[in-house]
Amino acid sequence: MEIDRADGRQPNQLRPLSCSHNFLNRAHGSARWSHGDTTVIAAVYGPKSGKKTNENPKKASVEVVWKPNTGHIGRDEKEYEIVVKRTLESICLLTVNPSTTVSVILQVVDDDGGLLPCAINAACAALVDAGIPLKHLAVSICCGLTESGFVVLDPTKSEEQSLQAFTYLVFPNSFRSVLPGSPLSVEIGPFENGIITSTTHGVMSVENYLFCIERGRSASAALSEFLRKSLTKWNESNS
Amino acid sequence: MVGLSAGEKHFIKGGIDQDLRSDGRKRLTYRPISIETGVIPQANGSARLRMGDTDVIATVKAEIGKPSHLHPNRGKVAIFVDCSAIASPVFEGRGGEELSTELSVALQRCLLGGKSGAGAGIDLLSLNVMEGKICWDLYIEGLVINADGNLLDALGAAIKAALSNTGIPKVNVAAEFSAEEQPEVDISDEDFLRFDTSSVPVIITLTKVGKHYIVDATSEEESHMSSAISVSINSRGQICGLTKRGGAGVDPSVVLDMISVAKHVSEHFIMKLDSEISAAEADEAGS
Amino acid sequence: MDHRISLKKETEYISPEGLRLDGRLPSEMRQISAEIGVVPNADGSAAFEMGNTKVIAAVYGPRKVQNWGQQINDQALVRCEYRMANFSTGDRVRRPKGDRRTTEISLVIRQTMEACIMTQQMPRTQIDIYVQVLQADGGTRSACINAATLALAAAGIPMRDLVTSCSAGYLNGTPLLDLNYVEDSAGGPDVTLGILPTLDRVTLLQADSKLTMDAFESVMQLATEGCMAVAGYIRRVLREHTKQLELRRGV
Amino acid sequence: MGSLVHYCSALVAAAGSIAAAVAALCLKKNFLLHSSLFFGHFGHENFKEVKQTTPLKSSPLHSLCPALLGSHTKTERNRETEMSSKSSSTTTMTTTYSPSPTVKNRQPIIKDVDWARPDKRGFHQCRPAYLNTGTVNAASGSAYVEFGSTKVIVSVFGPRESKKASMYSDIGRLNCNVSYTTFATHFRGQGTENKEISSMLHKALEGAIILESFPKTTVDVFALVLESGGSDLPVVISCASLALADAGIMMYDLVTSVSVSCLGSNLIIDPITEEETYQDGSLMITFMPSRREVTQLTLTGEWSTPRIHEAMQLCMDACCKLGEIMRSCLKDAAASSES
Amino acid sequence: MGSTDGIQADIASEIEVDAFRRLFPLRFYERHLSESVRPDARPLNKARDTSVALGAVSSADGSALVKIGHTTMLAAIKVEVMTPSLDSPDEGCLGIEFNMPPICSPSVRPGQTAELAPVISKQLSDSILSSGMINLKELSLISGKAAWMLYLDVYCLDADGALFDAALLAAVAALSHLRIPVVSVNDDGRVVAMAGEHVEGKSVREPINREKRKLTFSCIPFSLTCILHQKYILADPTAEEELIMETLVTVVLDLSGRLVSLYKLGGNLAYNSTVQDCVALTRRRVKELHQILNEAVSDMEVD
Repeated sequence: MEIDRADGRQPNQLRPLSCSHNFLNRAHGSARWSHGDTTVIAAVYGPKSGKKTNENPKKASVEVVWKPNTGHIGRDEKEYEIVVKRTLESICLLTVNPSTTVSVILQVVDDDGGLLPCAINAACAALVDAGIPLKHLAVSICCGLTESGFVVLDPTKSEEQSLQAFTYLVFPNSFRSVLPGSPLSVEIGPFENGIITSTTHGVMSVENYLFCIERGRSASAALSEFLRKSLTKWNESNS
Repeated sequence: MVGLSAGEKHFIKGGIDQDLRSDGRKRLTYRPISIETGVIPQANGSARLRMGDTDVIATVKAEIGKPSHLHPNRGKVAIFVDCSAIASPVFEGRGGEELSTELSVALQRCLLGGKSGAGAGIDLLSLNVMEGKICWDLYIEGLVINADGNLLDALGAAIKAALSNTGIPKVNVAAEFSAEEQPEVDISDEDFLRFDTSSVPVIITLTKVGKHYIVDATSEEESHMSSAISVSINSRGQICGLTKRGGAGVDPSVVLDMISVAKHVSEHFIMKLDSEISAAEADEAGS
Repeated sequence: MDHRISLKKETEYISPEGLRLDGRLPSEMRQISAEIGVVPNADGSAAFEMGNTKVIAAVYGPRKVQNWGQQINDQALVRCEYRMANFSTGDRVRRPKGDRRTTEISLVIRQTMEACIMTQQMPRTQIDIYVQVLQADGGTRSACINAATLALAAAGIPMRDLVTSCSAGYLNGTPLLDLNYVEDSAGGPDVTLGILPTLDRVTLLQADSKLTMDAFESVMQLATEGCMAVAGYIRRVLREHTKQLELRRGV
Repeated sequence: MGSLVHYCSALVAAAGSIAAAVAALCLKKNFLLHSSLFFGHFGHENFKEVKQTTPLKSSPLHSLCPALLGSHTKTERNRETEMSSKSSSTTTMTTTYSPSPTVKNRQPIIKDVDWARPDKRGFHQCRPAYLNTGTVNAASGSAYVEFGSTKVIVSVFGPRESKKASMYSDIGRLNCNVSYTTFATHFRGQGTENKEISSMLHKALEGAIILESFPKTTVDVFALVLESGGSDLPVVISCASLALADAGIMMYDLVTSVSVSCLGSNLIIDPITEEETYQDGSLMITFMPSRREVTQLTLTGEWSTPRIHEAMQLCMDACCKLGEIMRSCLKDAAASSES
Repeated sequence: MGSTDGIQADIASEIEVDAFRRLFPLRFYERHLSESVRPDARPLNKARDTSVALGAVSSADGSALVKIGHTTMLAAIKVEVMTPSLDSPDEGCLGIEFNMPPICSPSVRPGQTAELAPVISKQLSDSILSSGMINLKELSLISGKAAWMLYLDVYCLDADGALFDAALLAAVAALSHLRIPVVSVNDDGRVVAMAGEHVEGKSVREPINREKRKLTFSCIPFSLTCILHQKYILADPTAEEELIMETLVTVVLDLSGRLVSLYKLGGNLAYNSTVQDCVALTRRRVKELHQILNEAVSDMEVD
């Protein structure tokens, strides 16, 4: 039943997480997040007056700029930008300060698999750091499916190549907000069980996908635990 | 480009109706033309032409190239025009591009003839060095220094002057080479081939103001033209290209009439231009 | 083009007789000539030649600020666009607008001119300086700045002083004044200097590749002399120009 | 007059299909219709043959200036890659070529009097035309026009707010943009805007549109050439004016456009790409039929005045007929929308 | 008389409805949803009628025109020859692009690429390549020397929602219409098309591939996009619906019912049950689409 991983992790064991806040003094909020060797720096500016193009009188808009560690921004990066943008838009309280823009710059430092989840986590932490009003936090994770049908969490790049399929999932973290109109009002299953964002690569059976979600969800608890801890720690250090 | 009050407009219009334009010209007379050849030493041929306040530079650069397999025995010619920002602030940055492309296209249409190369003002066959292998690529660049109307005619004339100023180096092709790869060439620095420009057409732009046509319109006059037609005519009186400018529609018969007028004007213009060019060549040789 | 390359190979830029490739002395400047009012459309314009380097500068303004957002309330907005003609260099290249080099030089010229224009006297206006290079044979920056100065003066824009510029380099252990293309592309040190001659201030100093301090001193000295010489010439040209204007006025 | 016959049949096709294809399927219908109706003239199989025996070297993008081609397309490609890294990494790296037969085996086109056109048309006979309006639902007006294998879609948006800080103008603005699909031409293109054709389109239309009727606003005319089979620009122009009419933009008159090529001693109307490649001269006219006014006129190659006269007559006749067809197409569209 | 009054009354009421729709779009929709019907008279889980026309572009080697409601996609393939990469000497290549030209929607301006375009083209190539629909080995001509490069370009001619579904269908249809031309190698090692008659001067070797052949597909992916709004699931949304209710889920399944991609970007939360419902809907849709495609292909075979 056991499958051995290159770095000797358990199938459902994450790589060591680390997160540091507010180390860019120019940015309104910033965070550096890493899963193992994958590291992303996120900087948040705003809310600032929206540009003509993306200004919206009813809502604030989020713009995401993706900076790859090497080379030019390509089609994949463009896609990442949109994915992150949509994800953040769904956790931000956009109605609080309408017709403004929150811009999030994501600088990839090192990519060793699970880049997108790392970026989303970093962005989320940075938003908190910048004090952008949020409905709730989000934590993101990569679940891989091996040829033999096992689920491995947070695979490295080398693992990703060998996998049959893998999926990036974003879950709401597990503390509740009681805001009118927030998804809470939908009375299907408990709040944490929802997924905010899902992208998949490679073919798998539907059952396996649901299985991935299952594992991802359980892991997300741990992730959000870590996130909350690091946030509170940082708060204390500030006050 | 030029903001004119209703009064000024009316004045100019009235003048044209009475065949006495604001600068004292008749409808079909040109402003004084002055040509200066060889202004850009780096180019194979160059000329600076002033027509009133309109001031343009044309240069010709020749490079060894490979003929297109559609026309293996012909050289290639490309014409680019650049409207420098010094001519007018509106040309700043990308501002000039629209006009530049318009002029480039019009010039290509007027000088390069049909796709098969028939009726080309510039004899492409003379640019052939070795059939299917080597030919000369001519890069003709126009630069607008100061714009005071009638740019197309000025550029056309400047290019004609630049071409007659152009010397294309003699090329000796290495005797032996295989079927596939390009043969060796050496370009001699001393002896040049002069370029025959007798067949290069001139461009006559007739601007329609009211029910009259005027040649060599200044930018004031252009600013309220209803439409204009640029005809390129070679020394044999053949039409080598035509472009209509300005959106307003005109009656077909008017078009034909304008063409015939242009034809009539061209005869004088060609003579004048040739003499100017030869004069310029002379004092370039002199200096 | 190719003969230049062949020269580039050998490093001999000073003949034993102490003459440079184009027969100049190390401290000799190329033939300079200037003409005012070459662009009738412009409020002020000038052509400036240093040897084979030939540029035209045109000044439009002070005029209404075109882009409302850029308006400055306590001083004039100075803008500059530098453009090279496709035929200006030996090899024919269609260079895209606003490539790095172009923007850099535009910036240099703008800052240099802005420093000497009395911008606060013309608040909420805009002054456009357009520089067009017809031929590039080294020292384009200097030529552009000199041309721009003349054009500004011709446009009657109040200035603290005339900016004049000249470049100098250091090859084969001798400081050289006013490098041409071949010497410039030799990769040796190259100092471009811009000064306000009467106020005796330096407004522009650009140097690339390293240079010992004392060598720099001498090069700097040479460049300064060059600038002074240019300044003298520019003044003469301007005086000549104003005389012409007087005559036309029939004063 | 052969062309008339053709046009009528085309008209029938148009009317029939519009009636049938009120709802969703109009585009599909017209393709099926087209291939079934004009199979004899211009079925896809026939075209394939044409395609294989001759290298259609010229799309208007490239034809105008062979020397320009090299540098130009290169810059285009660069811009593409910057904008949105075109074509996945593998494709950008590898250089590909299309396996067209070698140039040797093309028979030179005959120019004497008894020479038949590749598509068996008479010299003064236009290609079968198919017109249809309201093709693009998202646009405020649109048209799809098909001349033989030249297929063009034009959408018109607006009048809408003039974008960015364009200064106040008491008359409306017209903004034209023509682009090709990558597969429009025989050799795979870059699918970028064609500046020249765009500006030509603008100049052809501005004279016909009553710009005073929409001050301070902009009308955008966007054209996409799905397939380029020769005389693209005239087709684009006619299609654009049809789209403008569909959008209810005020015009003095419909703008129709036809071009003739001159091969040797022959004047041939509405040339296909192959013919354009070998033409000695060409004349394109854009014409307002009921006002009998020329809005645009371009001419290349060497012409004598009487010949110009002849060519213009030829074009204008064709333009008038085309005008009638466009009108009836609009009428039918209106009728079908009412019922 | 009375009749005309009636008509006027109708018009009046219509205007009212229109105004309401513009002013309170969300409420307008929710009113409909509560009646479990959509403004265009569709039941919630019903896709718009769909049509596929093959061979729309004669200048391409394979092409298809797809309409889902108003959404129109034109996909065309051009085959070119390339030298395969060293690590995969006997594999061809497939480059997929999705374009939104300015004609397709008022929001797209010339010069700048639409926000969605890169995302969709990425999704497209992911879905088609990862589903293993086409076997790249099939595209090999001479191992290590030459292989086919397929340029698949999808153009959106009319954007009215569910762009990805239409694009995928168009891409798949174009691929199934594609005929690989007959080619041979000439003396200079270049691959040339067999123009039927012999090329004089050059001795043509026998063709590498016998006759114009189709590609064989192991499995074909189809997709369905759904809107999640409160407890409702709306299949195949229009542009208006996408604008008003932004939670979208795109499910891509292949014929054997395996999940090729499940794509959800932000929006409200999706729960297992909802996901499963979407998958179920997609299963139904896949059958429909497959049938439509087959019909189109068989039509093609006929003529």
